[in-house]
Amino acid sequence: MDSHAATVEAGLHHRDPELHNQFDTLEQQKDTAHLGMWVFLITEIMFFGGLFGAYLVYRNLYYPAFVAGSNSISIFWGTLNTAVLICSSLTMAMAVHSAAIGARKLLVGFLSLTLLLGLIFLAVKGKEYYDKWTEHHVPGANFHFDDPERPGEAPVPADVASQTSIYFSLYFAMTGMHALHMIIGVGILLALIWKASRGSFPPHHYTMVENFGLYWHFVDIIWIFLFPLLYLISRTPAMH
Amino acid sequence: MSTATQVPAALEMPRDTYLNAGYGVKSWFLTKDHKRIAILYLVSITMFFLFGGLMAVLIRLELLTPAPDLFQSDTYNKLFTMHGITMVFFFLVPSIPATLGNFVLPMMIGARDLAFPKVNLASWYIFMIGACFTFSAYISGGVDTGWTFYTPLSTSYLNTHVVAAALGIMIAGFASIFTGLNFIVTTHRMRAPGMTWFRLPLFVWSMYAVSLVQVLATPVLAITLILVALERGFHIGIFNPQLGGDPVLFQHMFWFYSHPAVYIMILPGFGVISEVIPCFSRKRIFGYSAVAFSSVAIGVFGFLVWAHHMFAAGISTYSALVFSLLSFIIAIPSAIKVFNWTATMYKGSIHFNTPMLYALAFIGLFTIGGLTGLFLACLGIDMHVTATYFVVAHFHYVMVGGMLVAYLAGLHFWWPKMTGRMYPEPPAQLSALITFIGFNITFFPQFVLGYMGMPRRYHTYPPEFQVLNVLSTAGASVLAVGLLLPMFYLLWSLKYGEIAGNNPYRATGLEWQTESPPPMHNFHETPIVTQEAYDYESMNEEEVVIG
Amino acid sequence: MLPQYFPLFPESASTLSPRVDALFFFIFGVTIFFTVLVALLICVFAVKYRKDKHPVPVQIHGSIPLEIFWTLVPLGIAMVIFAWGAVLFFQEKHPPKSSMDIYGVGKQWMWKFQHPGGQREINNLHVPVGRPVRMTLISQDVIHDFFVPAFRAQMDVIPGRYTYTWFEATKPGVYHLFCNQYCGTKHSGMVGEVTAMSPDDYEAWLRGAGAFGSLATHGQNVFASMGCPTCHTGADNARGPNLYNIYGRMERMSDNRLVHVDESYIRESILNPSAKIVYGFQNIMPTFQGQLNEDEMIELIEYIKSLTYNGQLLQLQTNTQQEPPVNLDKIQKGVDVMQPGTNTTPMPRTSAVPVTQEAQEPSTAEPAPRQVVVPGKQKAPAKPSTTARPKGEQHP
Amino acid sequence: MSAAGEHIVSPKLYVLIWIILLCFTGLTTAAAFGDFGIFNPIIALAIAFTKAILVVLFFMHVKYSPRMTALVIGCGLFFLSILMVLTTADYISRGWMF
Ligand code: HEA
Ligand code: HEA
Ligand code: HEC
Ligand code: CUA
Ligand SMILES: [Cu+2]
Repeated sequence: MDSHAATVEAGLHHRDPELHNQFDTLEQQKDTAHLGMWVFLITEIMFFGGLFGAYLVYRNLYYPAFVAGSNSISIFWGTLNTAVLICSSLTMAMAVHSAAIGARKLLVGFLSLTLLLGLIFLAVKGKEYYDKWTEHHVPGANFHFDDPERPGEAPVPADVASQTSIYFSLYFAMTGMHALHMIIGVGILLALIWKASRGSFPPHHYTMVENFGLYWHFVDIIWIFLFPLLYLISRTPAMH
Repeated sequence: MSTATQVPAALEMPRDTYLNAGYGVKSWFLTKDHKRIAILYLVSITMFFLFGGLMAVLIRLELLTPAPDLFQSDTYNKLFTMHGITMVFFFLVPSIPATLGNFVLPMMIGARDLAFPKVNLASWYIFMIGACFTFSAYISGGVDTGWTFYTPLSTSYLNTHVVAAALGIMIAGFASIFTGLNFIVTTHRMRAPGMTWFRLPLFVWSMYAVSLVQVLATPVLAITLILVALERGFHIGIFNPQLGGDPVLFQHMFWFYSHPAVYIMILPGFGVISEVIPCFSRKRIFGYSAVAFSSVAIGVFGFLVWAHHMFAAGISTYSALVFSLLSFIIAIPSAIKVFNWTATMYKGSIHFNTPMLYALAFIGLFTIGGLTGLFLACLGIDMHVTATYFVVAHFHYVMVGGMLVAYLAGLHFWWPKMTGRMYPEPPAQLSALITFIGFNITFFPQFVLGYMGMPRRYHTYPPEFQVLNVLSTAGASVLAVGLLLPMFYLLWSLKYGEIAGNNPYRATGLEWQTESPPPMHNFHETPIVTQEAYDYESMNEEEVVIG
Repeated sequence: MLPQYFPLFPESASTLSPRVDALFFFIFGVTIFFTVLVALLICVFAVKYRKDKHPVPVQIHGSIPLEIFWTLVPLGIAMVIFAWGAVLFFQEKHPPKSSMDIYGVGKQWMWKFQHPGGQREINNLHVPVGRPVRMTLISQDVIHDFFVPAFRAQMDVIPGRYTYTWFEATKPGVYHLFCNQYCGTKHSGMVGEVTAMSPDDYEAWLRGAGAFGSLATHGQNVFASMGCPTCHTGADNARGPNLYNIYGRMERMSDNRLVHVDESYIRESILNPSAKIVYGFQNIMPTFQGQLNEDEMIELIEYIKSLTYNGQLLQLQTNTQQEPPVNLDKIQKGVDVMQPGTNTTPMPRTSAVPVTQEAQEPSTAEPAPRQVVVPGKQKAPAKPSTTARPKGEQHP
Repeated sequence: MSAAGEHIVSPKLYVLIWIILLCFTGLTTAAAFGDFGIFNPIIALAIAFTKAILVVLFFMHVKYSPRMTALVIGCGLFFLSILMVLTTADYISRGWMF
């Protein structure tokens, strides 16, 4: 626990310019930043947890509506976006790796790739939202849900059709909150790329890149759950 | 390092303190010093408290008579809503953590600052931005949802500024999250050499438990309020029964935060009391680890009982049973604490300084407040008293009689550390007494009213309830005196108070070993801890100078 | 001061009141005991060990036996309170079988009550003494709460879903009725009175209250006008299940769940028919969402409840029926409902599609034969039906 | 306790994990087209959890981080499960009657 005790003196005397005042050693500083980031991520878990909880409740209450709703969204784009995010996670991990080995050009490159993939994700999401908008599947005044996606099937009963509004509310709330996190991520990425290109992340001081990596992977993980929950698991009317 | 400095005959103010490290506006508003941020918080929440108190006074005045004479009912509804929101989210939740905690926690563990000073400053700004949102809703006409924002009333039936108020609370919630995050990481990573977990002062333990709750519960409130805002804005159906939503789900999500939040509102108080009682009994705390673990137990179990606010709300009978059982279990750690504090006084050498008076008041009032929680947790009784003044009395006993009193205890206790000057003892003792008496006159009658069936949030009431209401209002005016007095003598002491010296109470704890007010980075050299907390034995060997 | 001007304890006027009060006094005792104990200890210590008297404190670390003692004793007491409270709660939750039903609808900011005989009241509720009354409550807008302190009875009133509470008044008198869930501007004005009367007075009151046909007869009208009989003919080969005797039994659903048929279930079946499909039937029933108000829903439910072979449920009914007017608008609506658009799939003539052994015995052990009965027509002996059924609505 | 991230993971491992993740994505999408009744959500969620664990362990370096990190995550999941379990318990048991 107090591994830094021994190095207190050393730390106090020749302080690294990167070492903040309240810390004794760079190692302590780095450890602290990591812990802080992880604690922040669990607050994010709880934040999305509220939505997941609502999802769980309503899926059990209105399973048929969830079937109808999730059949109306496109698995293709969903899968594509999942793949895009997974790729961006790889590039992010590689970016952290490049920072660790001190390869500045690679770092900038991988960060930019991550940014690009993030933007692709958002663009696809935008397209999906646009489709929903034209289909009047956005909850609110213009909402109406009539025919199922797949032709040749029985139409959705009127009560189920009106309950799909709950499914779509959750769909938009969940993917919207996720997209918001992506947008914030993209903003931070821009800043990181700029800083990285100026060489602000030497090998012993890239905690910021690392922590951002954690954030980005976390957002990826959220999507890894949103994808099956919203797109995949409610397609078959059989299960309840 | 282990001995406090000798007390010289004539004390002098230390030369380099955090207070004179800079004077400009910038030096305050851009400070990263946890002590200055604590002061920023202190000033802001005092303002909010006065505002909330003003609302309370207006509520009590209206309730003097059964008839609606001062306000229209919608005004009255706005009053208690603004009272509740302000007091809970803008006063009591940040009260001890963000002011006293911010100020002393790093010092207690021997750190130069919190782990993330910038985040700390940001959290104050976030808090103030949240306050701006919520207060903008107040100014532009008020909100009348009740502090609980129950749907579908809040989402579909009111035309006040619910969204602004809710978003403000959500934003302020993030301030609370960041404070908690900072404390957790600081406690884990920044302890001075030799400061093991079981040498931590109990205040740190309870702040740690609070921080866990803040970090884990507040995000759920945030998303819930976002959903409320979305539902208002876009008419989506998550909580709206007309669109298939379930309004009771809102209550689940709200209380998932707000029950743990009541422990956010009491645990810091427990921490303060655990510091004050040993100090003024000149004695180590009785059962250190029992008190420490019970804090953590309250923090954790606090997450398991939220639906006891919903017994009459149409939840399933069986889950009501489970939540009731768990609510009784959560009462036990509090009981452990009460008994340990009491036992600490046994064979002590008791000094009646103001913090101690407040602490004693705390024990008594909290015991009553907590035990009346048992009535509410008891299914059979709650079905009668829920949402009556019995509940109002219960939570004022724990929140005002408990936490507010503990906050005052802590404020007086650390006042010399924060300002370098003593508060004047006689008026302070007097105001503690007035507060205690006024408090009981205000809120005890409300238990009786509640059992008789007087509903809360009622603007008018049947005439047979009047006598007790008059009593309550009378008590509130006494209480107001007791609570306003400190504002005057504390401000007075800033200039004229006696110079305190490093450790006026000869208390243990690292915060007392540095100067008062402390220097910029708390300690001139990193302290090394060699003893357990509350080692009053060695403290007492020094000369007795305490007042 | 005279107690009547300065009461300190609520009136006790129901069978539950003394039980609630007993538990209350028990916890009160516990509270007094611990408060006095703690206060006394503090005072004694404060006096005995004050600094002048006891300048040298004795350092004590703690005591494990004591810790265990004061953990287990409160725990034990708490468990007693819990258990007692839980038992009481079950009594509060489970109305006796013999209860009579009264319906309450809350809306901003008034209460509407309906007696089975069709008597309606606003902000007033008349109940007989000595007879358990089960309140079936629902809100038209926000959450309200039905609270009669003298009866120690309270329950939230939620939009979209029935909640229940019950009481048995023991003393004639007039008692407060409060809305005890904050419901907007005039929350504190949403108050009323509950008048408990002797059974005879109550009968007299019922007769004088000018009912306009019982709830069930109104319900029968609604039933007809909404077009329900087109499917619920009661015939074996009808598209919808026979509704006779369904109330109170366990019904098997198509996913083999057993569901208890109560007011909530019937309501759900009408508004949200896809949620639970009766075993052996298809999901063809249209939703009546937005076409029925809460009052009509209650009437429908009372009607379906009255569809029993022995007619027990109708005993309460008073004899004040007149010919209820046939609502032509409703008939029109009922026809609309049946129009294509909602249901375009060809409907099978017989509903029992999978003719398995089980399909023949869809419900549980109950011997409720699904006879060829048109509800409310041929075989409803106990239901004094003078209602004119709109002929056009008959299933061909 | 050593600082997280000291351990340098080889890019090869990253690529391997990436390939596994993509395969799982394909698998879960494919599985969605089959009708396995109750198993549809189970399969999909099992795959999602596996993917998430892979990301956490390797991309987020938890495999190489101090135990504290795992503890923090465990803590978050624990409280999340409280929210989920106790809330759904209410909805599930509402219909019960004894
Ligand atoms: C600081 C805040 C705080 C604290 C600490 C508590 C503590 C407790 N509260 Fe309270 N409560 C509120 C704030 C708080 N509450 C608020 C704000 C509301 C209303 C919200 C609203 O609707 O607006 C509320 C409402 C509320 C309700 C819902 C009432 C209703 O609306 O119907 C319930 C029900 O169970 C309850 C129970 C409890 C219990 C069991 C405790 C326990 O933790 C208490 C434990 C303490 C003791 C038991 C005393 C010490 C013990 C002894 C001296 C030993 C003897 C002990 C035994 C024999 C067990 N509270
Ligand atoms: C921290 C929490 C806190 C605190 C400290 C208080 C303090 C007080 N409260 Fe509050 N109260 C709540 C939290 C709190 N309350 C909550 C959460 C509710 C529920 C709201 C809801 O239903 O939604 C509530 C509701 C509530 C009600 C019920 C309203 C109703 O249901 O209709 C009442 C009634 O008596 C009341 C009274 C008081 C009184 C007399 C005080 C006193 O202790 C206040 C004493 C303080 C002062 C007297 C300050 C003195 C200041 C001045 C006199 C003004 C001077 C002004 C300037 C100089 C600018 N409160
Ligand atoms: C188009 C035909 C149709 C119409 C019109 C119709 N129903 Fe139904 N009803 C059904 C079918 C089919 C079922 C069984 C499947 C199901 O549960 O949805 C059913 C089930 C029910 C049930 C549950 C019965 C049980 O045994 O559990 C009730 C109650 C009910 N209907 C009431 C009504 C009422 C009241 C109306 C008119 C307001 C109505 N129905 C109109 C076809 C119809
Ligand atoms: Cu209706 Cu309060
Ligand atoms: Cu609570």
